[in-house]
Amino acid sequence: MSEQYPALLVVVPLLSALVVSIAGWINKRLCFPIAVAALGVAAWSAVGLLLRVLDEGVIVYKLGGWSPPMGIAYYIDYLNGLVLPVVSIVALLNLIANKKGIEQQFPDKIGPFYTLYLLMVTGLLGIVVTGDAFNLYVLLEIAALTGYGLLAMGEERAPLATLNYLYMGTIGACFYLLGVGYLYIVTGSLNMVDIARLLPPLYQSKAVMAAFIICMVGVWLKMAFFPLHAWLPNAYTYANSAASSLIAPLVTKVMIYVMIRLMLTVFTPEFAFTTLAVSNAIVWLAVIAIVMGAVLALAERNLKKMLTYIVVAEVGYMVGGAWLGNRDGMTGAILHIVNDALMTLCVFMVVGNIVYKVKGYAFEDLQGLFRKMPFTMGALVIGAMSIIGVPPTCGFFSKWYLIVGAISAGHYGFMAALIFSSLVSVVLFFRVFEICFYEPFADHHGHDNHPGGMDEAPVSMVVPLLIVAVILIVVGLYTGDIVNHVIQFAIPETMV
Amino acid sequence: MKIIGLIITVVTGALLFYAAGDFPAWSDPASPASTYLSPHFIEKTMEETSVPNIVTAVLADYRSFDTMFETAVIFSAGVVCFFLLRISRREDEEPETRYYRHVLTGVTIQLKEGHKMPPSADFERIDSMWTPPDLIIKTGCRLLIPFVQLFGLYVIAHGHHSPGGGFQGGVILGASVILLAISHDLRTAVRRMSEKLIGILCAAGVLIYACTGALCLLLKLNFLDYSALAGILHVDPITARSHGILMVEIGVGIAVLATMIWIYNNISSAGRYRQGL
Amino acid sequence: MTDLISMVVAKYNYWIYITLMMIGLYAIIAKNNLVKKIVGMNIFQTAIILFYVSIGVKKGATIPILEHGHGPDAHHVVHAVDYINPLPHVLMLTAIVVGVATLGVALALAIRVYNNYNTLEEDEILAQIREK
Amino acid sequence: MNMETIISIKPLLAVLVSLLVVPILVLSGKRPNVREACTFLAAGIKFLIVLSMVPVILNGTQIVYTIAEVIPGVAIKLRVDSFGMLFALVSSSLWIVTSAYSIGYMRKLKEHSQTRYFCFFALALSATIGVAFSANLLTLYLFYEMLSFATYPLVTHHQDHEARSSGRKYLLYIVGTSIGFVLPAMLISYSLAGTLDFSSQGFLAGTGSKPLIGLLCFMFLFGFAKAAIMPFHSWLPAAMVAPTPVSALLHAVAVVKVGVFCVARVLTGVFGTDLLFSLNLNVPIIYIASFTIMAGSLIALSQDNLKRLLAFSTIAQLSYIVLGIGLLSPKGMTGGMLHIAMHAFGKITLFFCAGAIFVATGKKNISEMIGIGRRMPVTMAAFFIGSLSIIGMPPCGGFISKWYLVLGTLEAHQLPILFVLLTSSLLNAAYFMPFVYKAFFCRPEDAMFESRVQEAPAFCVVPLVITALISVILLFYPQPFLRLAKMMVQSITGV
Repeated sequence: MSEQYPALLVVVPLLSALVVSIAGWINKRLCFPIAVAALGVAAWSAVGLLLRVLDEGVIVYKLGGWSPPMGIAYYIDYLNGLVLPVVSIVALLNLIANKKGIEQQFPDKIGPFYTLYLLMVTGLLGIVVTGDAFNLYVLLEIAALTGYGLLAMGEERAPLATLNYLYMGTIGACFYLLGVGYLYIVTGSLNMVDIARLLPPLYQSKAVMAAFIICMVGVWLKMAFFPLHAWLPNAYTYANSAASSLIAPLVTKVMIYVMIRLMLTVFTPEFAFTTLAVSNAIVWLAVIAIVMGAVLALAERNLKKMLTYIVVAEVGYMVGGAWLGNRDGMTGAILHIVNDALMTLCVFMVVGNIVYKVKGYAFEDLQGLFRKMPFTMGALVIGAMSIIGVPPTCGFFSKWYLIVGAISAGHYGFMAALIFSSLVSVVLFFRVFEICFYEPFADHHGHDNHPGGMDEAPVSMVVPLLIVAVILIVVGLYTGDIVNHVIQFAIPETMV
Repeated sequence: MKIIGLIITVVTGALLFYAAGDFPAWSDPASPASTYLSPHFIEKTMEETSVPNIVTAVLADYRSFDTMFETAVIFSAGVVCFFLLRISRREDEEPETRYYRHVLTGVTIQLKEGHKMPPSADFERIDSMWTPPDLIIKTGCRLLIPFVQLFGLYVIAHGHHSPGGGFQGGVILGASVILLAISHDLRTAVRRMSEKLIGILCAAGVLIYACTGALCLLLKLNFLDYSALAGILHVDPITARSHGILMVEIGVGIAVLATMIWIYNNISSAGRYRQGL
Repeated sequence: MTDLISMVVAKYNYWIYITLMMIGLYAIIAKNNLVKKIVGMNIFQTAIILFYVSIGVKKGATIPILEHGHGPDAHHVVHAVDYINPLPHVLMLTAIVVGVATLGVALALAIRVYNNYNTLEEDEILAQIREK
Repeated sequence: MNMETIISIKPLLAVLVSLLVVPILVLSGKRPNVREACTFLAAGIKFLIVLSMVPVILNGTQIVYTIAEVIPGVAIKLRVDSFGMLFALVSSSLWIVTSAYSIGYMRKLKEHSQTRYFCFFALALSATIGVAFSANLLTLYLFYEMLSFATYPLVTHHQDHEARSSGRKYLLYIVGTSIGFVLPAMLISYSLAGTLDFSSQGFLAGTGSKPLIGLLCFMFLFGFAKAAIMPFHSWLPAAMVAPTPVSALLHAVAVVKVGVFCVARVLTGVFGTDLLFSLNLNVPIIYIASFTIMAGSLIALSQDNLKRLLAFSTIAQLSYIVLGIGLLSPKGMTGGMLHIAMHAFGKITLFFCAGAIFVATGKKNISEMIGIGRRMPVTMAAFFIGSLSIIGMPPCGGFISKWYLVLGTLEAHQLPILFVLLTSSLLNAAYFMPFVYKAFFCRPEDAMFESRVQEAPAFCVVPLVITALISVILLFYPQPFLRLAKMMVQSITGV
C-alpha cells in the first residue's frame, strides 16, 4: 500500500470531494465524516511519505505508468516531504475545528462548502507533490478557483475583494504558465527534473532568464509579496472564518514552496543567485515587505485585518530568507513555511472562535475576552509568542535561521527588518491583549469586580485549537531534528 | 491607475519582446519543442495506446492526470457558481404576487399574497417581466436540439479517430440544453434536467474519471495506468489503454455537459432559478 | 536591417501574442468596469493560448491525427515530421477549460458584487464603501 | 579548567515543578486552601530539589541536562554551576516565604483573580530557576523571555488604567530591549563563534573585531533591561503598581536579579574576563554602574511613596552587582555575586514590611507613616534590620558583600569607585534612617497612629520576621553562598 501513498495523497481528497458533493444532495450529515476521513487518509499518507523519504530518499511515482518526461510523475523529496504533512494536517485540524462554524453560516450549502474545501486541499497537496511544471499550473488553478469560491462567501465586501483577488490570481497563474511556456519552447520538456537537466547549457539565453523572472513574478503575485500584496488583506479579512483559516496559512506558504522549488530544483541556486544579479534587490524588497506589513498592521483597528498584514510581512520573511543566497537563509525560509503555516493557522482559528461567539473581530468586540474565552485566548497568546519569535515556540527558530542567514550574507538591513517586525508584533499583540485583558474598565479597581463568567467556544473548536498551540511548541523543540534530518537534505549541497 | 497600468504594461511587454529574441522562429521544425518530446508521441502513440488521434492519446493517457484535474477545475467552477449564487428557498423572498399563464390560451392569472396554483400541466409559472418566446425560434430550436445532441454524442465517441472528445462533446451536449433554456425559459430547462440531477451528474462525471484511475490502482498498477484494466476487459494491455481513454472521455463528457448547464443556470438567473434571461 | 526585418517576420507569432497579452493586462489594471476587467483577463489568457498553440506549428506538417489509423494498413511507419507537435494542443485544451472556469467564477462574483452595490463601476463601489 | 560533570534530570525537575503545578492550581481554583497548599508543596519540592544539588556543586561538580538539540551546536540545555546554584538557592527559598506572605496579603485585601496570580507566580519562578540553570545563551534567552511574559499579568494585576500604562512601560523596556538588543547580539555572537555555550573564559575571544565586541558588550548590558541599569531603569518604579508580594519577590529578587545574573553570566561566560580586560570594556561598565548607583540613591532620597523608594534603592543596589563583576578582580566579583543573595534577603524584608503596612493601615506614603513603629513594632523592627543590611552595616549580611566590593575596588585600583561605594552607603542611610527614626521616635503629638499594637495578619508578619532573621544570620554564617561565589570566581579567574 505504501508505494501508492503519492496517489492516495491527492486522489483520496479528490474522490471524497466528489462523493461529498453527491452526498450533499442526498444527506447532508454524511459530508463531514467523509471529509474528515479523506483528509485523515491524506494526512496519513503524507506522514507515511515523509517517513519513506527519510528512509529511502527521493520517491518517484509515475502516473498512468508512463515514465517521465512522457507522462506526469510525482517526485517526493525532502522539501515537499516536509511540506506535505503540514498542508494535510493544517487542513484536517481546521476542518474539524470549523464544523460548527460552517453549519452555523451555511446551513443550506454544507455539501458545496466541503466539496470546495476538499478540492482546495487536493489542489494544494497536488501543487506540492507534483514534478511536472504544467500539472502544477492546473493544480494551482484548482486551488485558486475553489479559493475564490470559499473566500467570496463572507461579509458584504467579500465578493468584491475576491474578484480583485481573482484578477490578480489569474494574472499570477498566467504568468507562471507563460514562464513554463518559455521553458518549454527552449527545452521541449515539461518535467521539472528533465527541464533542470536540459537547462544548464542555456543559462545565458534571454528566454531562460525571462522565463525565470516571469515565473517568479507570477508566484509572487499569488503569494502576495510586496508590492503585489494589495489583494490579500481584504480578501482574507471579509471571508468566512473556515475559509480564511484554511487559506491564510496554506496558500501563501505553498506558493513560497513553489518559489523555492523553482529556485532549487528547476533552476539551480547558482543561476538564481549569481547569473541573475537580482538577489540583493529582492532581499531589499523583502525588507520593505516586512516593514510595510508591520506598519500597515499597526494601522488596523481590526484583529483579522491586522493578522492579514502580518501574513504579508511573513511572506517577506520567507522570500527574503530564500533569496539571501546562503544555506542558513534557505533553511530559515523552508522552516518558516512549516512554522508560519502552523502559527497563522493558530491565530486564524482563534479569530474563528471569536467570530463564532462574539460575531465580530473589530478591536471593540474583544473586550473582556480573557475572562470569557480563556482557552481561545491562551492559544492566541502562544500563537502571538510564535509570531513575535519567543522561544521555545517554533517561530523563534525559523527567525533564528533567517537572522543568522542575514548576518552571514552581510545583509544587516534584513536582520534589522526582522527585529523590527518582532518588536512591532509585540506592540500589535499586546494592544489586542490589553483590550481583552483590561476592558471593560470597572469603576473602581481590584476586588472581584469583573462580572461575567466563561463563555467559551464549543469543545470541538477549542480542542483542535489547543492541539495547534501545543504543536507550535513541540515543533519548536524539534527544530533541531527537522533541520538535521529533513531540511538539510532539501537544500542542494552546492549551496553554502 | 491608467498611467500605472501603462507603465506596468510597457515594462512587461518590453521584457517579453526582449526575451522573444532567443525563441526559435515560427513553425521551425527544428525547434526544441518539436524535436524533443513530440516525435515520441507522434511515432509511438499508435503502438503504445492504439489511438490514432494523438491529441486524445496524450490528453487522456500520457497526461491523463492533468486532464482529470482539468475536469475537476470545471467541476469546481460549477460548484463555486452554485455556492456563490444559488439563493436557497428559505432565503429567497417570493414575490407577493405570482403570475400563471394558461399555456393554450395565453391567459395570465395573477395570484396575490403567496397563494399558489395547484400543479397542473395547463398552467405555467411566469415572472412579472415576461416576454412571450418567439414561436419560430421555439420550434426551430426544438427541431435542432436532438440533432445537436446526437452530434455531441458522436464527437465524444469518435474522439479516438477525429478531432473531438469528452470536452468538445460535453460542451455541445450542454449547449443543446442551454439552447432550450434560451429559446424557452429557464423553468422549462430545469424541468427537463432538475438541479439535483445536474449537481449529481457533475460530480458523477469526474467520479467516473477518478474511479477509472482508482480502479487501476486497485488492480495493483499505478493510478490511471489503464493497462491494468486488461484483465477485466479481456483485451491486451494496449487495447485496454484505448478503452480506458474512452471511459474517461465519457466521464469528462458527462461532467462538462452538466457543469455547463449548471453554470448557465446559476449565472443567467442570478441563482433564483426563475425565468432566466 | 534585413536581419531585423527577417527576425520580425520570422517570429511574428510572438509579437502578436505579446501585443494581445499587453492589451489584456492593461485592461485588467486600468479599466474601471469590473466586467471590462474580466474581458481583459480573458484576452490575457487567450494570448497565452495563442502563444502555446503557435509553438506547436511545424512547417509542412498536418494535424496530429494519424492517417490510416485503423484498417488494413494500420501499422505503417509514422514520420514525426509529418505531424505537428500535439503537446501544446493538449496543454491548451486544459488552459482553455481553466479559462472558461475562471470566467464562470468571475461572472458569478460580478453578479454578487452587482447585487450588493447595484453597479459594476469600481469607483462608484469604492465611493459607496467609503460612505458606510 | 575541566570540571567534572554529571548528567542528571534534577535541574529540569527543578524548573518543571512550578510549571507542572499550574494546571493543578487552575483546577483547584474554586478551593483556595487546596490551591495554596499546592503552591506550598511545589515551592517546598522545588527548594528541596535545589538543595539536594548543593553538596554536589560544593564538591566542584557540575550537573548537566540537555532538553532538546534545537539548532546544530546549540541546545536547550541546563547546567548547574556554583553561581547558578547561588541564585537558584536564593530564589527558591524565598518563594516559600513569599507564598506564605501572598496568602496573607491577597486574602486580607480580597484581591480578585487569585488563581491567576498564583499560576503566573509559579510560572515566573520556573523561568527564574531556568535562567539560573541555563547552560547557554539560547536557554538563558528562552527563560528570560518567559519570565518577562509571565510577570506581565502579575504587574498588571489590578487591571485598571494605571496598571495598563505601567504594563506598557514594563513591556516596552523589558521586551523591547531583549528583542531589540539581546536577540541580535546573541545571533551575531553565534555567527562569530558558532556556539553559545557559556564557558569560564567566554567564547568570543579572538572572533570579532574590537568595535564589534564592544558593541555586543553594550547590547547585552543594556539588553538585559531587567538589570535596570540606567537609562533602562524606569520600568522598575512603574512596576510597583503590582501587588506587594510581586514587588517583593519579583522586583526585589527574581526578575531584577535575573537581569543582573544575565549580565554577570554574559560578561563572564560569553566575553570572559580576559577579553573584557584586554579591550578595557570593564571601565565603561564600572562607570555606568557607578552612575546608576549614585543616581538611583539620590532619586530614592526624594521619594515619598515607600514602594517607589524601595524601587530606586533596588536600582542602585543592582548596579553594585554589575559593578562587582565589572571590577574583574576576584574580591570584587565575589562581592558582586554575594550581593545577589545578601541584597535579596534584605530587600525582600523591606518590601514585605511595606506590604504589611499597607495591609494593616492602607498607607503607602512615608509621610503618612510617622509613628507607625508603635502600631507595628515587629514589622518596623524587621524593616530596620533590612535597611541595615542594604546600607551594609553589621549585624547584617549586606556587610559582607559590601566589604568584598570595597576590597575589590582596592584590588582593581579603582579608588573613585571606592568613593562611590562609600557615598552610596551614606545615601542609603540617609533615605532609610529618618523614616525608621520617625516611625519609632517621633514625638507623641506627631504620631499618626494610636499606640495600640495592631500588626498585619500572621501570614504577613511571620515571613518578614524570617527573612529579617536570615539577613542577620547571614553575617555569621554566610555559607553556602560565600563558598559558591568563591568557587565561581575561582573557576573564572583561577584565584
